[in-house]
Amino acid sequence: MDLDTLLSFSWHAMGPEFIILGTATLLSLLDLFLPRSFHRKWLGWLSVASIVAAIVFLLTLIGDTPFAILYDTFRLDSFAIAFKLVLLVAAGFVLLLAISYEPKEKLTEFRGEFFYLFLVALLGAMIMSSSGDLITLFVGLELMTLSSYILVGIRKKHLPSNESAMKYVINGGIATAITLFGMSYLYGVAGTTNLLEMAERLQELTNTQHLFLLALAFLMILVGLSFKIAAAPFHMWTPDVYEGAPIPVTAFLSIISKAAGFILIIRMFITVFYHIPDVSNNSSLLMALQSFLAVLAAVTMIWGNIVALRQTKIKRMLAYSSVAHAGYLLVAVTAFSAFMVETIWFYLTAYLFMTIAVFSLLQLMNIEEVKQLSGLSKRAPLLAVALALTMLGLAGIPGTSGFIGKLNIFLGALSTEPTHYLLAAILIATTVISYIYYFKLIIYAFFREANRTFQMSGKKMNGVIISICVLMTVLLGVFPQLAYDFLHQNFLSFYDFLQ
Amino acid sequence: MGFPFILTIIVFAPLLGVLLLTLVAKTKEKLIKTVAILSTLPSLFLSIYLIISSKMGVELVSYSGKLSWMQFGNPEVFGKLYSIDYELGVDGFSLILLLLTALLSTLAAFASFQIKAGWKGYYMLFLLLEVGMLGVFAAENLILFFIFFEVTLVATFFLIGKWGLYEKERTAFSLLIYNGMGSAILLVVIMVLFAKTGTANIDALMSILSADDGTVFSSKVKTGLLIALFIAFGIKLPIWPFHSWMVKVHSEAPAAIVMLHAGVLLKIGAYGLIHFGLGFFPKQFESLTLWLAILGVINLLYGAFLALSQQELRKILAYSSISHMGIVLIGLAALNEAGIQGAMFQVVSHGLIAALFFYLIGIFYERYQSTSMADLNGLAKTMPIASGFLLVAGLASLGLPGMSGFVAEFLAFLGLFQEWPVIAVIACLGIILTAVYILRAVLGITFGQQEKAKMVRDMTAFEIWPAIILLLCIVGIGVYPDILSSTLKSIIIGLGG
Amino acid sequence: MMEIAWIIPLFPLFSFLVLLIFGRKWRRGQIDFAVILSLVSFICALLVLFARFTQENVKVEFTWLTIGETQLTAGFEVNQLNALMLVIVSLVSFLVHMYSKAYMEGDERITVFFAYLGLFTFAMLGLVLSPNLLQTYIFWELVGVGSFLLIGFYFYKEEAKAAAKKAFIMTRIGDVGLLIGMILLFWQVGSFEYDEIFAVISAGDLSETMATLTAILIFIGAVGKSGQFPLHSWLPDAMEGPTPVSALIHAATMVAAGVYLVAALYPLFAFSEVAMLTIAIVGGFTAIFAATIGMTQRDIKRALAYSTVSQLGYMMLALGVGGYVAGVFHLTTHAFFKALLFLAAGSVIHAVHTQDIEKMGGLWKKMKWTAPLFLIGTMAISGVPLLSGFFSKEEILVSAWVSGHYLLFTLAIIAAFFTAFYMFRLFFLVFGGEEKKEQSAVKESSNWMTVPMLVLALLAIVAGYIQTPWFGTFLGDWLTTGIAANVHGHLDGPLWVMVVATVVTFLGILLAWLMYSKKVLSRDWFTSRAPYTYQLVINKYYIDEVYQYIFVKGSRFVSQILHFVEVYLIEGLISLVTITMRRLSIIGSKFQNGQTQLYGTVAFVGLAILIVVFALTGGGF
Amino acid sequence: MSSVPLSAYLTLAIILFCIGLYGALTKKNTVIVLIAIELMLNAVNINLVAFSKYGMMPSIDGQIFALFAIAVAAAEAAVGLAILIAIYRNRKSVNVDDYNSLKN
Repeated sequence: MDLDTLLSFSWHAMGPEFIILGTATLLSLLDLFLPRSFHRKWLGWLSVASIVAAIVFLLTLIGDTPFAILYDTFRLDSFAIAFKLVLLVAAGFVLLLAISYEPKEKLTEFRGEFFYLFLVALLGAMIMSSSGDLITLFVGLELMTLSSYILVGIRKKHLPSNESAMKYVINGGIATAITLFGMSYLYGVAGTTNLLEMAERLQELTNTQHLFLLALAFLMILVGLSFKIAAAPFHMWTPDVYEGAPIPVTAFLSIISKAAGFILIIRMFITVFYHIPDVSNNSSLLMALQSFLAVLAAVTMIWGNIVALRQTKIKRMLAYSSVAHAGYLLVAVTAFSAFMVETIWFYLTAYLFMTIAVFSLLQLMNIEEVKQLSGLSKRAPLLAVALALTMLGLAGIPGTSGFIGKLNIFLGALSTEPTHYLLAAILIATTVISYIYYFKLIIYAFFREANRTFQMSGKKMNGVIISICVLMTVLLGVFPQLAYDFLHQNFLSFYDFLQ
Repeated sequence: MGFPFILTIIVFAPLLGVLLLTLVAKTKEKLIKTVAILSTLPSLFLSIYLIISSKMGVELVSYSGKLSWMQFGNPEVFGKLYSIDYELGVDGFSLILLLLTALLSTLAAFASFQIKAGWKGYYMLFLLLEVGMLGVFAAENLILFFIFFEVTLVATFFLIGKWGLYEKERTAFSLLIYNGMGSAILLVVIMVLFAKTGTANIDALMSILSADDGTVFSSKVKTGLLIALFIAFGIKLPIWPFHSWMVKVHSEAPAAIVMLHAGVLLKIGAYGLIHFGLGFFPKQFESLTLWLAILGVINLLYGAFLALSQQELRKILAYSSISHMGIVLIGLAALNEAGIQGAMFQVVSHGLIAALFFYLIGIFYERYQSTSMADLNGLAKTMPIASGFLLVAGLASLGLPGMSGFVAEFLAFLGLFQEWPVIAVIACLGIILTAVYILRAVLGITFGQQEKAKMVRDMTAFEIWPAIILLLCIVGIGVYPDILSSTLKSIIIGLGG
Repeated sequence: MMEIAWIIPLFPLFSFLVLLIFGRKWRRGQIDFAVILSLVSFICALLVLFARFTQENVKVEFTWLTIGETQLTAGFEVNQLNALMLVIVSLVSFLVHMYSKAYMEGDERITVFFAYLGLFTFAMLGLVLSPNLLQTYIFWELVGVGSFLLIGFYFYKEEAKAAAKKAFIMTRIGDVGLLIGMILLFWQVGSFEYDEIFAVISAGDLSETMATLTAILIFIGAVGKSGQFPLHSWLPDAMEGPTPVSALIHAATMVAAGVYLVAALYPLFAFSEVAMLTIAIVGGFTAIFAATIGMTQRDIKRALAYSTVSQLGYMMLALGVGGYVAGVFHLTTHAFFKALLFLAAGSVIHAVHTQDIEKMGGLWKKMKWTAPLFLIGTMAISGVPLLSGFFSKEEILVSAWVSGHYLLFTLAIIAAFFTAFYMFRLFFLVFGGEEKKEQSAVKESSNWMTVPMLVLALLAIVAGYIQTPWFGTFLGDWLTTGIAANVHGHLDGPLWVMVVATVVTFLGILLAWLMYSKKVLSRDWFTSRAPYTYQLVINKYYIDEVYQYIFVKGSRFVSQILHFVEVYLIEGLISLVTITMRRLSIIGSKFQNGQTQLYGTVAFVGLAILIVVFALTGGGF
Repeated sequence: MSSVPLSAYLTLAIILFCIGLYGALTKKNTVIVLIAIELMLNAVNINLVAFSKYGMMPSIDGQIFALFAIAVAAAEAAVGLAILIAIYRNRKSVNVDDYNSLKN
């Protein structure tokens, strides 16, 4: 490989990644050399700027025909762009949260670390959404995971933070091993790590034993990624880690990390497993194994929603809620409808705004228990309304983007053949169960009298974030076509990553 | 088919009020109330205008229209597009319900004067509730219908949870979960129809499903969907045994909200049963009429018997509502012109009567802080006018001829006797029981010696007129029912009565 | 005139509305207003009656309700029967209005009283004018409401409340029968119109069973309204209302509506022998049954009420045995003399402020007008010759005899004996005998009260002469023209029937005289001999108690059971669901014990299950 | 040269993997748990290398993959140990069972 080859790559495809990477490097250096007196918040603003730059760069890439660089290990297709957009927007909001984050256990000394580690994690997620090779996939995944271990434990003098980091490491390690194990089988059968090539080779596969191995690989990869997306029964780490992690990190885990997991799942499933024939050779391996996915989705929805009922701490409740949402998304994956990718994209977008809003609210109010919400509507009516709207969104009540997202998933599950009636029924039934805990927050905020005064660690920033997110939640709920039009106009050939 | 201009204004006019209210300071009670009441008026006047113009011979279809709203799926890639449009439209039945809703909303806004605190939030939610209710009846699209349906649910949840009486939280929760379940089932049905036929437009679905000979849905699936619809709307109506949430709501919610709840919200269940259940699956509906008739009789008698043993006026009326919804069911079970028309009449009539009752309850509650029979004994002495209205409401409720309740009951029974005479005879027991429990309640409150000689002021001139308007409607329909039946005629024939 | 007969009920309706809405503000003159309106109404009715003598029936209708393609109509009809009824109703109503002006004077709710009277009169006139069953039913119920309101006029009295409720509910039971019968008939005939129903019957398109069924169901309605056994017990209780009300509603008009209904639908009933027999038996039984109770009552109004029940039984009996004219005739005469009796009784009550006949006595001298008028009424109802009751009763007895129901005939004779006995018992106890101390200040009532009584007394004497075996059978001939059933204007019975009836009447009077005036016979002559029978009778055969036990307790019991179902079964099922959810939630939370390795193990188990299932099923391959 | 079949390598890898998993789920000492996870990752490396050499379609990719995996595993161990030190400072224990302050 000489310089010519290197230069011949159209590097601009990786532009956003380079921006993030560069900023992360720069930040680490700055953090090292800048005097202690320099407020590290400015580093946060710098990283926000880099994200904005990356978004802008990414937007300029829209419309190009999909192409790959670095020998097909890095692909830039509309799928990648669309999801990277979600990741970047989410990351921007999370960073804003982080900038205004002022926990009781001072974070000042590690704040610089936080920002560049965060950027690196983001980089990992972005690489995942663009990678065309098992190795890059894996490296991206691990880049994100390893950084998030540290992020979770960043309050290093705070025991819950340490503990949750430790738990995350152990569970995450196991998950990594399982995923990798699955990948190794996949590689073993295909003999290549490139996804497209793999798909091509496996299409002609007829050996039943190999198919068996592939199915095993499928299951193991699914399980490994289920840790990431927090699908039951592989979600158990979620509540503990969410509780122990600082709020911005929790937001990161519940949005970016989850989204990245789904991106990986979709990419691998559609490119590889969808093209592997099953034994009878008239359907694909993915379809043959659909029932496993369905079971996973069902268990996730039921477990997440039911256990959420008993939670008294908001963060733990939200952890289970995020488990439940993973279940809903898995329904979309299971159904594998004609518009699955759009559905998931929309859902993730909707979910992003709602989750950011709720974490921002938590950070603003500086509370942990549900009970502490009492009297919110008297004390801060606007916040209460924002909370209510967010909860309605998460519960999937019409008028919010959560409803449209669920509607879409639902439609997907019912419009395919065979129709997933049972799964759809579970989806809707558990949604009703989820009303109980989402509305519990509303009840406390609106109907209960205050027994204690709040200590708002209020920042204007949070207010801005909340307003934007709530506005988006409602806007996407009332005019969902805004998002869909954007999607259809810019990513018309959404499935171009197969080419 | 342009943009449904008038209907959009009717449905969303109250939303304007919500926006205006956000600008008003929350301490300005008078202003808030004025704004709220004023913003209920456009819908009322416009729906009256629609009724009049339809009587003048303007086709109702000309008011409907649509606007592209959202699309799922990508036609250029997959050739399949699920599009959900913003479609509004009315037929005779929904127009009447639209008017009923608008009327009751205005009156309930008046009745809401008794709300003691938090007017701003209250009226904002109230108007939102009105938007939801109006939207439900104007929606020409199942998904739109569902969205408005849920809006009413959320708004009621807040209104009850915040401004309800003793057990408001539990009640709000119970409302939420029951109705959540109902709407979940409804959503399943809607989405199955949508996913399999590719349209959510009500008229389009009707023609697709009526032309369907088993290619889109097998008849088993249709029956299943219909049963699901029964459950979904049965929770709302409510059909026994899904009624317990509604008893709670009747006894815990603020009176003005119960006016709307009993007057309009429960009727959505009936509207759905008639419009969707019967409209989409007429054949399957026919095969289930026996069960419907039995359920109707159970509702009728169960509600009546339980109303007989209650001590609290609100609870009596709650069970009375259950009983009266039984009439809707038996009317539908008859599945002939008389029966369906009876069900429709009952929907309107009970809406008016229940609203009148709860309007009065609000007045009693404001003065006595109680609605139990023991506390209100001998009201005729202290509040003769209010007692008079209560008596009239009671008589209307027990189906006295000359009032709307009779026409409804009569038609429903007339229909039922043709189809299921034996069941009808059993159901007739309900007529007697209704008289028994209504008289027990009304006489228990108005007659007798006032033991707690608490002198209170009678209804003021200001308070009287909503009751008079309601009474006029009740008597108007009762004396000359053709006023309604001529509007309903076409739709009943359309439903293949 | 007949074309605008619809205006007759509107006067009282107008009176009702005006008094209700403006009555509170209106200090004076509102009563006169009501009285005048009722007079106008009466005059119109009279004109209509005269017009009917010369003209044909009139029927006017408009669409009331559209059911699909069927149109139900409303309107009015004038024929012989209802022209007659119009006059009776509006006349009695007018007289009662007049009477009440004095009787109710001083009551602060007098305006409301007159408003209710207006409502009732409106409904009753509307009922009479109805051309079809549906409209009849509508006014039928409205009449019930008027009655209900007036019975409960003294709303603060617990008895009035109970009586009003009872009256409404018991008549409603009958009404349901009527409703069912009416609807069944509708599905057979396709119309509610009287003339169409009759047309179908005469065409023979109605099956005998169906006719019987519907006729009996409709008759149940009549039973309820006319206080026939077994739905009679509300009528005596209804005496809790003001006395003029008793005169108007519970003697002359509303209770006669049942009889009127049967008469109006006579062709239907006549079509079914079973139905006719049922009517006759119920009527006959009620006549004697109520008469026995009437002999024991101490309350003057209750005694009269049982007498009313008994007389209504008589009318039913007449109709049942085919005496269409006899029934209607007795209805007419009874309206006059019973209204007279009630008004006179009211006059007495007004004067002595009690209703207990044991506390009255010797009023003959005190009440110079009332006493003779009461006597006229008593003689009329007892069937003393030459008074109206004599002729109408005789007509009934003849009908019964001619029809061949000898048992019923015997019952009727015995009932006549009882009637004479208890009516004169009343008379002697109230007006005869010694003056009671506490009644020293008794005064005759004012002219507003005596004049109506006078008019009624006059009618009670002369009304009989429109249908007599001697002076012509004008009423019968007129009534029966154009009736779609086999009825006779007059039946010629054997002369001895009249003789027997007269003898029996005088025997009854004699017995009463001996017991209560002469006191030759001890008053407990009978009671001491048959104490159990006496107990049974004085307690009204325990009918109320039986009803209380079966229906009131029964429904309360069902209600309790359902309450149990509601609380334990339905709520229980709900809690079962919530508890299950909570349990599941707890179990789920148990796993979350903070031990990372447990989390890993759960995940491993999950993976293992997936793989095992995959291996076992062959992975769905 | 080699007569050791592919399946032997795969079996070895599975066994190692299972041992690692067992250790990670049962050992009380956090250091050992981390080592067990390393073991699982290394089991994968055996797989990868074996496939790369004796697979159905041998290629060099597997070995490259293995190198990446080794690097990631090392990083993971480093991060794990760093966090362990942090938690040890606060909790004074390396016993996994003691890390249970976060629970329902």
